[in-house]
Amino acid sequence: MSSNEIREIRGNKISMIFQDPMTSLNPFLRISTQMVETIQLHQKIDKKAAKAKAIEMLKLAGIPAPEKRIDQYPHQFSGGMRQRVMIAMGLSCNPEILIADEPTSALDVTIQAQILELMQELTRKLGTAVILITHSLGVVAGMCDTICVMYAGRIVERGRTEEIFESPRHPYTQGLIRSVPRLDQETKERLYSIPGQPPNVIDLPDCCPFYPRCEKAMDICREKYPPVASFENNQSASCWLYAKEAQNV
Amino acid sequence: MSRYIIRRFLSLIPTIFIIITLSFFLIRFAPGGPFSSEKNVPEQVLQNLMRKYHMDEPMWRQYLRYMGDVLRGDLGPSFRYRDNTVNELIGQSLPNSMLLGTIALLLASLVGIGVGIISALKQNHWQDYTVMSIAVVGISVPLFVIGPVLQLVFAMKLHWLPLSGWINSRDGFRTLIMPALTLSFPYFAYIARLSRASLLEILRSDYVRTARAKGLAEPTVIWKHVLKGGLLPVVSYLGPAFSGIITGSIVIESVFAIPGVGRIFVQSALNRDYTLIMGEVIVYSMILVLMNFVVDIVYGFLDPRISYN
Amino acid sequence: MSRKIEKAVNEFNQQMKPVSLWADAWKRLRRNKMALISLWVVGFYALVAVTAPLFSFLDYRTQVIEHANLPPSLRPAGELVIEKLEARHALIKERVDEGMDSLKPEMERIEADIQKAKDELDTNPVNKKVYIFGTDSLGRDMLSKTIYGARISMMVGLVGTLTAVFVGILIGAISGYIGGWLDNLLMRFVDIMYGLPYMLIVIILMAMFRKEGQSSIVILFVGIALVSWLTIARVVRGQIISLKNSEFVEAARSMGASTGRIIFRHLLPNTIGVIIVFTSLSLPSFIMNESFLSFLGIGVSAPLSSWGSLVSEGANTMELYPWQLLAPAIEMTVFLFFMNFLGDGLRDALDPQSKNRT
Amino acid sequence: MRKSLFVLVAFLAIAGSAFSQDFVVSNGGEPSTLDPALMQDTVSNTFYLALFEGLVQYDPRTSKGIPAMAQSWETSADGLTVTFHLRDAKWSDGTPVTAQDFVYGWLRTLKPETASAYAYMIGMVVKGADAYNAGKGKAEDVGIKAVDSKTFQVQLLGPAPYFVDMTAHSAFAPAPKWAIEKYGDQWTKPSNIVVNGAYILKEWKAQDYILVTKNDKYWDAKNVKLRTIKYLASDNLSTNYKMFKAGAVDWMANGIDLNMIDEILLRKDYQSSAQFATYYLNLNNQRAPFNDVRVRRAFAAAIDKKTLVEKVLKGGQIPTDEFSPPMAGYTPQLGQGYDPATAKKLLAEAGYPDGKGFPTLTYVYNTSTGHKVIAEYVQQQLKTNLNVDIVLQNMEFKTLIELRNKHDFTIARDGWVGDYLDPNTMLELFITDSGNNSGDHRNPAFDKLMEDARMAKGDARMKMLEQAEKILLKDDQAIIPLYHYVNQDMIDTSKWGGWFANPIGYHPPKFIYKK
Amino acid sequence: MSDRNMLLDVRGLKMHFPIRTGLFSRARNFIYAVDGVDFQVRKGETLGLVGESGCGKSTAARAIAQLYKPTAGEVYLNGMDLTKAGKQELLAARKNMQMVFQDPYASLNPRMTAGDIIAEPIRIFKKNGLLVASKEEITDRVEQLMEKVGLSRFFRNRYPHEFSGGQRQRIGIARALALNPELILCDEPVSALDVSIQSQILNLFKDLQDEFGLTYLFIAHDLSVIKYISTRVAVMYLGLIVEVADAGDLYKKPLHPYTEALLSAAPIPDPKIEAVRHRIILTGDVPSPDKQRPGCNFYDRCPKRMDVCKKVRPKLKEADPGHQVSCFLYHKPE
Repeated sequence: MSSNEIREIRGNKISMIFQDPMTSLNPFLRISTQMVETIQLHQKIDKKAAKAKAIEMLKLAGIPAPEKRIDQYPHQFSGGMRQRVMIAMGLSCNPEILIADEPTSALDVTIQAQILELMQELTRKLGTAVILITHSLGVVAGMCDTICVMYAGRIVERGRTEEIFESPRHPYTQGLIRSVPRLDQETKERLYSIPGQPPNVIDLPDCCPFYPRCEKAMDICREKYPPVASFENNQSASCWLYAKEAQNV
Repeated sequence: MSRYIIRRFLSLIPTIFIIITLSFFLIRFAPGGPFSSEKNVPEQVLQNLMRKYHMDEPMWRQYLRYMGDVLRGDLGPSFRYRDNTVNELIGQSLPNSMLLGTIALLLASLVGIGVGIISALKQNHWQDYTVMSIAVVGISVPLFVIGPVLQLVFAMKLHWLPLSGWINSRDGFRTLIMPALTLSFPYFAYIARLSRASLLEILRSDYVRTARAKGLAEPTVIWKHVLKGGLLPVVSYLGPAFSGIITGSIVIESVFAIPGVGRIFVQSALNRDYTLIMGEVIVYSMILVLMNFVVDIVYGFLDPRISYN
Repeated sequence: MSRKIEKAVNEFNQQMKPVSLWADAWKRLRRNKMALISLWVVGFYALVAVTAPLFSFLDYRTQVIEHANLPPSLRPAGELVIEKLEARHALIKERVDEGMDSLKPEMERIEADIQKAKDELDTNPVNKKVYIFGTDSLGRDMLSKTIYGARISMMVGLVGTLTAVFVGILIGAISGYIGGWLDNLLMRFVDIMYGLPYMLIVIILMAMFRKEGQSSIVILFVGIALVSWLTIARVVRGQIISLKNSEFVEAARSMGASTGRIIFRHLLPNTIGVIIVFTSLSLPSFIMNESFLSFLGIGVSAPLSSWGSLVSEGANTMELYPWQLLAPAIEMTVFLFFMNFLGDGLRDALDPQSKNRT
Repeated sequence: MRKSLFVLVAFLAIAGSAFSQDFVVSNGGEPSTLDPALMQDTVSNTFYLALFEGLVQYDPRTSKGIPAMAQSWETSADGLTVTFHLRDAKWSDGTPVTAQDFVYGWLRTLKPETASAYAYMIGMVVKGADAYNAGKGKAEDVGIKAVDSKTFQVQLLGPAPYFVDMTAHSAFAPAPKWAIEKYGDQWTKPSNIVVNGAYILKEWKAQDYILVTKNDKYWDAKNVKLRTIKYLASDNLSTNYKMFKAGAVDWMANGIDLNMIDEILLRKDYQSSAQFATYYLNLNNQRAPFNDVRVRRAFAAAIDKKTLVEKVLKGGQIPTDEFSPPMAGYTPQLGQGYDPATAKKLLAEAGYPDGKGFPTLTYVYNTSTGHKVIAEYVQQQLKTNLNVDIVLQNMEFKTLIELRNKHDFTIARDGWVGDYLDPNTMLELFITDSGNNSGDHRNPAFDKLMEDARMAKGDARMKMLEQAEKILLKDDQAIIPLYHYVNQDMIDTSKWGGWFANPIGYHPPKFIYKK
Repeated sequence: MSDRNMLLDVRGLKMHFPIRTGLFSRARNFIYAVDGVDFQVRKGETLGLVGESGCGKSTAARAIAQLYKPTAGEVYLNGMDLTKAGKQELLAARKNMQMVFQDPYASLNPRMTAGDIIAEPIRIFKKNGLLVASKEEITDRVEQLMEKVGLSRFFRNRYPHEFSGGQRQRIGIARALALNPELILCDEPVSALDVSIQSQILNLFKDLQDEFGLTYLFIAHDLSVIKYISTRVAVMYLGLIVEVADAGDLYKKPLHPYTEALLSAAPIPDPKIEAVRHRIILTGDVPSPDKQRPGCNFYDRCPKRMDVCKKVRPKLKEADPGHQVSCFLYHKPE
């Protein structure tokens, strides 16, 4: 694809919202300017119509008095409000896919709850698919249908949310789920923790990058990257523990 | 907002006052006086001169007299140019320097910013290296070399431009081209570097990433999203640059025979023309603080995050 | 457990060997080709400047009047003199033939000079001299003059930089860190110093040091030093203000670190990048400043000269004897050019975060 | 048709420019004043020559006084009274020029409140003038009077033979009382000024140019050829020279670009003439080691002035061992000439064989390429011929003046331009405690001779002055003269007539015309 | 309350920051970051301080550490009022009170080696004559501390940028331990870390507490972290403490509507629970603390607000034994 074609897709079929709403909006431009330019870019409508559409989107995103607030600058909005603006902007062209890169990790718990609910509601209404990138297992559990677990640049496990949480296959996924303190349970004496540090992704050898931290590491893990093993419930994992399942494919 | 402006403006007054006071006494400590020359005048003549210009009075009285005059807007008679008052001398030469300085600074800003943008977009490409090399040369080659070289090439050899003179001559505004070019060169170099650095920073910012993710065309990204924030440091540099370019054009004024304020400044200091020096000091420091003040205000308009409440 | 952690770290997290900041910086500097070339060039300049007095052939003061205004050449001076005189003679003869009788005595004098030069071509050892950068109007070697000029200018640059670094940083740091009325006072002072015309200050300075025989180089340094620190003080102040509320400073304060310790151990080392860039930017102005001071009469004493004064003198004669401008100007520009790239390289090298940047 | 018209227009344009009597002067700076009573610099003086006229005018060839406002004059037998007879001349506003205008003008120059620097010129020669100027006498007691409206009489202090020539100077100008009283300080502005010279002031653009046009009311207007003169204020000699080469300037009146001397020497339009002025080194006579005449003489003997002038300065200056230039009836007395062997011997006699033990002296000069080159040359000469090291120190001009006035130096460069063509204006410098005696030369015999010469006349007076110079140079070697200055001008004399090289360097524009 | 076990006693702590608008203007507006806070920390316990950003919890910690001069109130450490302590006394007191900061990237001086960073408190105390230690002793101590927090002593000469976030936080902890303090003020020490690293650091805190009998004032916005690490929990909202209780009590039976909302908003990493959970979604943002309200600070967002709440500010009072709350749902206004 040429860069023009890519630009055509960007914002139109795919749009993206970022982690830090404080820095992702241009501080020097009014919200209206930033939204109108996005809408006009992909829809052939005039400025006035674009602005009306922007106001409508802001309203949908739960911003009070959007007619007034649209002419303000980003710094006049709180963090949560800015993320609402980002979502409104991201959805303003009815994209097919919305990529949300850690959309709530810079926000407080109560605001996070608001934003997550808003995203869920809006995307359902508009029929937008969401790729939610997050480190928070709690958010994943509440928001997602399918999960991909990444480690050192590769997907190590994927599957339906319930199944991943129910029966994680990859040792990393298992460790991850166990090492989160739980609000809903009395925590045992000690929290489980995966030892060691995530590796530096530069110049990784072609082996399983998790093996130095893995409790179940075997000799073969040092030598080759494991193949993808698929399970009957559409779950799959890349781990030498499931070498047998992998061969079946 | 207006209250902020007024308060900020009032706070400039003590600074200017101290500058005037310090200059007044400093210049009188310099060796030699306004009336010493290769041929010493006889004692009685010196006495007459001193009396005429109130220099026979005690220093503090001279100071009070001078400050009183300044408050009334009278900068006194020039010691050296005896037919003229300082008000006249500065009033005639300052507009010329302002005109030249403004054109040079505009030129420097436009070209400097343009070049800075190219350089930032092509970071570490040959365009970047070329531009930055020119900028280094611009900073390190003195004006008294650039000016005469331009004269040699464009006036003496090619006969494209007038050698020297001012806009009231036959050549009119064509006389401005070479001096403005020369004067703008170091400022161009500095602005190019400054805008390159700040644009590079903005180009890496999250909101530019957002703009690109929205699918905006690259020129729109640059024009709409990068420039406004990226040029703020240039704006804050323009204040001191403007005051510097007006009074710092001594060399240019001399080389191109321009009746500006810079030339009389050096002459007045060397001649110990106390009142004229003081007049220049006042004008210079006023322009300096005023320009900084203006830049502050403009900055506030450009950057919506700053509020003056 | 800890052994396991260590193992995990060792397997993937790069080097084990302790690397100091400076060693690290050096490593990164070496990877920056432009900065490395610059380092060599600047080093070469410094070496030549420092060792110049050891070489007796570098003689900047001996005048050989007959050798005045010789162009750069690898040939012995004697031959060039004869050529120069003959060319001059031809010009004058032309004029005399046109009827300019006033030039006759001059023509005769030149004829005698040509004869003398020819006679002495092989007998007078001075005619064997080679001036690769040419000579000035008193027949002095431009190469030696520019090298000695480099010594002065580099010293000026050094003094300017040192005061900028010491005074500017100190004032800026104190002003920025302590803040309040002290900050106000110091910054007002800086404003006033900016507002006062430099020339005025310099003239006053001369009044203070005008005693005959007073080494004018000291005044020169004071003159340069007086204003060199102003901008850097402002810049450092800005940096300190933005850094002083950072967590590592709070951490130091929570441990009871004194103000001095916080400024010198924590804040200043983190402003190095800005300081370096600023210094490399202001270096040309220090060097050019010197030529302005020479103009006012407090530069170096003749026959010593600086790049600045050589360039400004050379600019006067560039139509007739361009090498008198080009030799110092090119030498100086090349130095500043590489100094600038070295500064950029150093800043990048000393910035730990720059690792991931392009 | 159209073509021929074009040719005609072109022809007229060329012809017009060829016959146009417009003259552009690069004057080297901005005049400090146009008020004759206040003028003290050469730049301002140029305008005196154009706008005003005194009793006499400078002869363009000799600089001697020739009749101007005064048609004739006679001196009484004792030489103390001079009576001028004025011609019928008018001010530019039509008012006749009267003897009263001279009385008013001279008294105005002398008046303490005017604070004129050159008031002392009148004070030197006219009875009662000095006292009035010093605020100790009354205006009525000044020895000048208007006998009638066309007769002006002056009482002198002594029989000063140079007095009439002196009155060409701006200090002796007449002044239009009515205009000055009306406009006060503003009377020299183009709209207010009233003049009696060949030109009137048209435009004054500070730091840029001054334009003067022919004065039709001038008494000799029919002989004034130039229609307009434009004086450019640019002080950049390099730019001015480029302008001259490009044909944009007709006369460089205030010096040449010395850096271009090698090229300039070859030009036909370069004019140089000996000036009544000397460049010299001031030695501090009262300070060791120059309190020993042998050291002073050794230094004088160690400097090769001929080579300095011919190989370094090249501008046609005249190397010299005398101070006052020669003139009719006056033979200057020479000091020690260049002689390295003698120099060494003298220094050894003074206790410094081969420069051993000689202190490191400082030579001060003011910032300028020319002074610097001379200083460097002298430094090298002393090193070569005496094995003596000196240190050079340059300074800003006013600082140098201050040091010289306070005798706070060892060697200082100096120069003196005579105010009038007489050895007196040169030699009187070195009278004990005289205001310009920077080297602090003290010799009662010298003082006595100078005092006696004031009252003497003719040949006897000249002999006294010669005797004085002998003491100054041959006996005392109080200073080291290097060369006599030359006036250096750029003007194409094949194109412009009425311009002559002359010793004072004043060129009244009234005589200049296009050939 | 002169409990011998009382290590830290904070009484009526207020921290108001003036908003300055210009050179000559006197401050007229304030940020009421902390507006009258009382709590106690007993020896050996961990008091969790939880709340959303801007609620003043970090400011409170800094005011306790005397990084800011409190506007009002007293801070007693081992019975000594730090707000009135002299310079030298304060320095000596710091030995028993160290801090660990939130951002492992910003809290370590990038130009100092890990060894120097850890040794710094020792060196400062040595310089002020409060401690005698030879060079070798300091080196030994640094290495010992590094091993204690799970860092190889070979890393002593490395610079912070060569460490990962978790390792940096270990350096920060080692530094806090250097003087063997009794109390460590932990300001969001794990909120910038990845899940897998966070659990390591939390465990480290626990291990160190067991080994040295440390007391923590542990600040976090993550309720599950607080739950795991704390013995008692205090909830802050807009510069005030709204609820204090033992950890178990608080999580089982939150009293204050804010605490309730907070707990219900926190996501739980279990899709089955998440699917059936009922969330209390608070409307609006956390207001800015730039004005003092006459009534309850939570009034604007409270789902259970009453008229009285607007006018009268509730006091922090015991509702159940050991469970204090400031809400009129549980006690009548006086």
